[in-house]
Amino acid sequence: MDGYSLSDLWSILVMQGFSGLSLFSVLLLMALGLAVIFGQMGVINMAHGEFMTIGAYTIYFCSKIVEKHFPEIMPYYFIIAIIAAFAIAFLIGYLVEFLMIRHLYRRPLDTLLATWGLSLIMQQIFRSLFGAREVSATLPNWLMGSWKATPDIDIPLNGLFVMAVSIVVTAAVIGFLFKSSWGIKVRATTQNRVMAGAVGINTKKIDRLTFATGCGIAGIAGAAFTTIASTGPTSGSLYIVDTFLVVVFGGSASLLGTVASAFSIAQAQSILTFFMTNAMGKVVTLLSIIVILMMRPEGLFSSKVRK
Amino acid sequence: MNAFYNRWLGGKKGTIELAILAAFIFVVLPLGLDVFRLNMVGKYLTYAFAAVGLVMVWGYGGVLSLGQGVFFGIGGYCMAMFLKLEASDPISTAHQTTPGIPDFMDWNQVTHLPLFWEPFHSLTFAIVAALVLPAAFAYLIGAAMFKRRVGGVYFSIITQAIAAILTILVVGQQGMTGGINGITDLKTMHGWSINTNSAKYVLYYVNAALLLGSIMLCKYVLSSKLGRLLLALRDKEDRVRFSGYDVANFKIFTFCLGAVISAIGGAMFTLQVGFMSPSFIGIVPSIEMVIFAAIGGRMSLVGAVYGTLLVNYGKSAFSESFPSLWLFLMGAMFIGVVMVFPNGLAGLYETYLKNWFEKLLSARLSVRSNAIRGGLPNEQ
Amino acid sequence: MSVNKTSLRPVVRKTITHLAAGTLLLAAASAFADSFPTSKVDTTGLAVTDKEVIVGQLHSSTGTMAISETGAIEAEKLAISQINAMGGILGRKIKIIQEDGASDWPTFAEKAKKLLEENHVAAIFGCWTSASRKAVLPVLERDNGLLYYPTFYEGLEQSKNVVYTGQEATQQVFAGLDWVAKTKHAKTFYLIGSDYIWPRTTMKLAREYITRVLHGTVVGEEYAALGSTDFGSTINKIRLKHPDVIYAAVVGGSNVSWFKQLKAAGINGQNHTLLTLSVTEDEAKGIGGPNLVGFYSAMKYFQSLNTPKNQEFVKQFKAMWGAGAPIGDVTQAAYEGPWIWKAAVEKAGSFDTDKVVKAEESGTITFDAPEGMVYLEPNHHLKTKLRIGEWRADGQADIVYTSPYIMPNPFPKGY
Amino acid sequence: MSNDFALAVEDLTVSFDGFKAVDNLTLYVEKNELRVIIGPNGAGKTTVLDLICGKTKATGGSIKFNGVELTKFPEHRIVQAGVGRKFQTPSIYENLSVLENLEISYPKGRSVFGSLMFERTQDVTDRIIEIAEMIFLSEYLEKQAGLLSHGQKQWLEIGMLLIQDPALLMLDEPVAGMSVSEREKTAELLGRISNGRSMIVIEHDMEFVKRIAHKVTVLHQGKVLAEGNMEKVQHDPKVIEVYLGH
Repeated sequence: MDGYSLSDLWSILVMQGFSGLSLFSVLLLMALGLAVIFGQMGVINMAHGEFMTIGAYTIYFCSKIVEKHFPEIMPYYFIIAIIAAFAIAFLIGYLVEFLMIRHLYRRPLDTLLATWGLSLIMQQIFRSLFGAREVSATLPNWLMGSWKATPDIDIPLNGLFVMAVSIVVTAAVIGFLFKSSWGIKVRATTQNRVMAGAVGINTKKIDRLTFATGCGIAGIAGAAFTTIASTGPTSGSLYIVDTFLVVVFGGSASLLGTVASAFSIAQAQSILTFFMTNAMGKVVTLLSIIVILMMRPEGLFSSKVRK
Repeated sequence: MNAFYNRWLGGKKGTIELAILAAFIFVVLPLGLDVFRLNMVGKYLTYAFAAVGLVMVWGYGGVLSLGQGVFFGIGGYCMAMFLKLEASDPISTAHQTTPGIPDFMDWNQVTHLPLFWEPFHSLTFAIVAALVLPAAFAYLIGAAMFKRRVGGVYFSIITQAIAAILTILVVGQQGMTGGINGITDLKTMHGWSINTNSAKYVLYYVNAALLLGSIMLCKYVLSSKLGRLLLALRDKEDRVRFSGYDVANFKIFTFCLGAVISAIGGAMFTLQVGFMSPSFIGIVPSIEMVIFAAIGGRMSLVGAVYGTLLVNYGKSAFSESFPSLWLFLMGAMFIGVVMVFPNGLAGLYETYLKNWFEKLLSARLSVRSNAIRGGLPNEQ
Repeated sequence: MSVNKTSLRPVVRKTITHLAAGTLLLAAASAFADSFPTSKVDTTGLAVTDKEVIVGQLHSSTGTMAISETGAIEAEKLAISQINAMGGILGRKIKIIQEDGASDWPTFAEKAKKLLEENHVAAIFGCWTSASRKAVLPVLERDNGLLYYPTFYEGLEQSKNVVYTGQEATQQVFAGLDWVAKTKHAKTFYLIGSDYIWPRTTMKLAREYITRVLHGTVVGEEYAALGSTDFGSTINKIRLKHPDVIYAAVVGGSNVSWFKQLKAAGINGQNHTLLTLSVTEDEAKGIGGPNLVGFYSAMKYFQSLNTPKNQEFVKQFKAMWGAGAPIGDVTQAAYEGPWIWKAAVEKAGSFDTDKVVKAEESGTITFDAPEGMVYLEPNHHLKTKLRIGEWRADGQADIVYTSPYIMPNPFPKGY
Repeated sequence: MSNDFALAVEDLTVSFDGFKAVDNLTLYVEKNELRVIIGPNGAGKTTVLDLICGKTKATGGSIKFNGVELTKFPEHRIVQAGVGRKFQTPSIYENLSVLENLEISYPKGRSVFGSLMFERTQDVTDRIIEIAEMIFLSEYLEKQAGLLSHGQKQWLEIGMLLIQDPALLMLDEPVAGMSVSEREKTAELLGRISNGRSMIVIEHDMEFVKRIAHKVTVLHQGKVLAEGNMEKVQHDPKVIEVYLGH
């Protein structure tokens, strides 16, 4: 790379590092909800992307209302809207678990098909409600633009924001799962459903809450994504393969694995796309994941258990 | 003769099933439809290959492949490459910068026919490749996964990811593959135009015959000990393994068989539709193939054909009048086949129509004794 | 486009029972039809009766492309309803059979076949992506149908069965590059597009033109997978190269991410020159005006075009489809389709494909479109102008440059 | 020296995340011997069978069967080498008939293409009938296996192993869930089939063990606690302590 000054290279290195980190937080945020649902419950939720879309549309909807009726709270609405995104996705997830998922436990392949059907239905609902065109929420100014760390280094604010959200959500999930009584019950139910039931845990309720929480997290992810991507009826489906690969690559039952896998995939992809074309970078990344998974099907992090 | 009757046709029940299906696609449809609609049915029947393949892989093999479109696509592309080369003779491509290469290559500044295209000048090679490549690719995936006992949802997710990767690859390498447009404007096969009405009829019948042949091949496989082993595998995999069988090999075989059958469908698709594009490789077509098989009944080979026809007919009818309702219906079908009628059309037939139908048949066929009993019990 | 003089003559014989004022026009129309008997205007078994002519409309109303094709569907319907209100074509009202291509190429081919072989439509207005057009093309040529295709596209095609109302690549590329080289004194260019035939061809032309004609340098050329939403690495590469101009043709959902991430990376209209070929008012709505401010688009049409003809068109379009509907380049080009067809049919005095094509190739078909006068050249493309629009925060563009008329040249030599 | 034994297990160890389920185990089974392994729950009995038949891969040590090292073999090769194993809960194909269950277990046509070409010849049928008689199921050949009684299922699984004529037969709790008369018949069956082959049986029922065992091995915490004839083992103080301790 001759012809470039050292400071040029340095600032590119910093910004490239940041763009890897930012992709990492995106992947992590997407995968977190799925990791909870797939990892803890063994349920394949192909409609995960659509729950993200719910979150994104919530932001869009809130931004329209705020823009029209309460322009004075424009700078702050985003925080409230994220909470709303969680709540709505959570509620719908709760409903979906009640109507559909609970009949399909222990039939993972069937859940996969049924939730795919659900995702088609949800996409059409979005299309009927919001139209086929892609929409963009009006974002508060503090979310747009960049922070000039040095004259040569611009750090995108939305990237920082997504990173912050994913750190908070990850911390919250880990905290809940390992510290709260709900988390203990969830883990107990995962490890031994019958026994958990026998000691008085309402496993049905736990399942429903876990599923709904996973969906809620997807809602937050979708909400955060409105800062970097667009929202359309089918935008959620773009992410589903990546998301599943992150979870499976990490070892399905391990949250730490999900974090590690999101990190390695993001860095690999970010670096490869810098040196190759965009498409080839992506192909090489995905292909390496598949090859590694074929050699180590249980994922990066998993423990040997006596059967 | 008896062995043929019992194993390739599937005994009395199987023969009747096949005869009805054959009558339907060989006689009823061509008589009842004009050439345009018949060509459409012919296209749907190529999807039925993939559905039949999935009945073997998913219904009997117990592994759900979400990448069936990959094999359909490989078969289709092999055929398309041959046809494209024939359509790109130096005279009709004289206006190009480099005459004699496919038009999309010219558009992408490719000046030499890529090496892997060369052998596709030969139809024999194209047909062999259309069968061998999918088998080899399926073997590679199958060996890597089944030997390491990857199954269930992992297999599904990984095959889905493979479908995604291949799509990105084909779209990304458009100088060699035609990219998102695919390989279009295919005209003749050894000088025989594939676009005339008479060609449509010929291709329709060839396609239908190949489909029936594939179903019979599957029946033969299922009636063998291998078929019973597949059932045994779904029940107690460990027992089969500890009875001295290399379980992975049987799954690989089934996966390869399903892949080859899908690829035949893909090749026939290219011939009947006149082009091939990456939109058949990807995630969505692959999972739609699953719904064809599921609607037909995931354990029913002939059901897969009816399922494919029904879903596609519905898609075509609905998208003309209520395009927005179609996705709801499609979604409802996915949910319905797992929650309400898991055995699809075949299951509905078994529960509601079978008794009535058998009465009707036994009245007609009472002359024939059912002396064939005592061979292999063919109930599944 | 004036109503024929003869149509004002009171005609009694056939319409003696129709006395209501509204039927007058109809009466006039059928009189017009009398001078063009069906047996004469349709010798190939098209769906033409004394009162009616059926056309097909073939776009995606479902699937990923529905986002883009909605505007075209609406514009074609508007044009057809206006033509009908004026008495139709050769005295016949236009009836539409609308089919959904569902963003799926074989479905396009299948539906085109259905329209031509079952419905015997006289013309088809439709397709958006090149892939769908490529899929439909063999069907059109075999069944000798007519297609009016609205999208700006890569060129390299000229079928006698298609009229291309959008610009082919040379029309969109060269004048825009000239403008940016001159006004921005640009010497270095970074090219980025989505990975498919249109951006690839466009960039190929651009690269040649930049190096050979403008004596500039292409410092980077990159293609993003369709649908990809991560442009972090690309943007960093752009920073490293400091190009004078970022020349972009990113489409679909990627487009939104691309502009949002540019803005977030501190690249905006004040500190960089970005010229895009793939942002119309339709896309601007999805991307969000504030993310585009100060960037440039090269198009033949912008909604903000300040002519009475266009203002009238915008008004009518909004009246029919709602005030929120944006009108982009392709929407306007789609609007031209039915009108060009009308002009060609009337010149031919027949709906027969061969005669219409002959009329189209005569080089005399023109239309006073919202974008201004357009001329149908014998090579089936329109002679039009190119405009450069600078985006405002409200999702509209200020037209900062209008080129002279540019001849369409779908097969440019030496590129 | 281990060549003299049918089965020589030496220094066998397996650990799951640090927990040693089988710890430096050494065990020799002679030709024609019927060995019974007993021990409290969690002693590692089933794990030992899993290790021998390849279901679990050993962390260390060796398993030699007629002089052939088994630890590196995949499961089906171990079976083909002549090791048959019955699982604790009857493991049969519930949806197939008794006849088909036995047929699948018949040691011919084990490759993919072999199984495609496999024909039910007279030899096969004769062999199936012979085995069915031996396991008291000759009247149920056409019956769906899932409909058999629990005891009959246990017999069927033994039959499925017998049809392969293994040189080493390993049975995990063969009489669990059987009625008294079924136990009688089973004991008699085991006596008959142990002729000409080595057997390892895991069993809890001491009366039954006494009836069939040539030699008994007691496992505790993955190690051999005692070994010898039933009489000797029953009076071993270590064994008594372990059993009382539980």
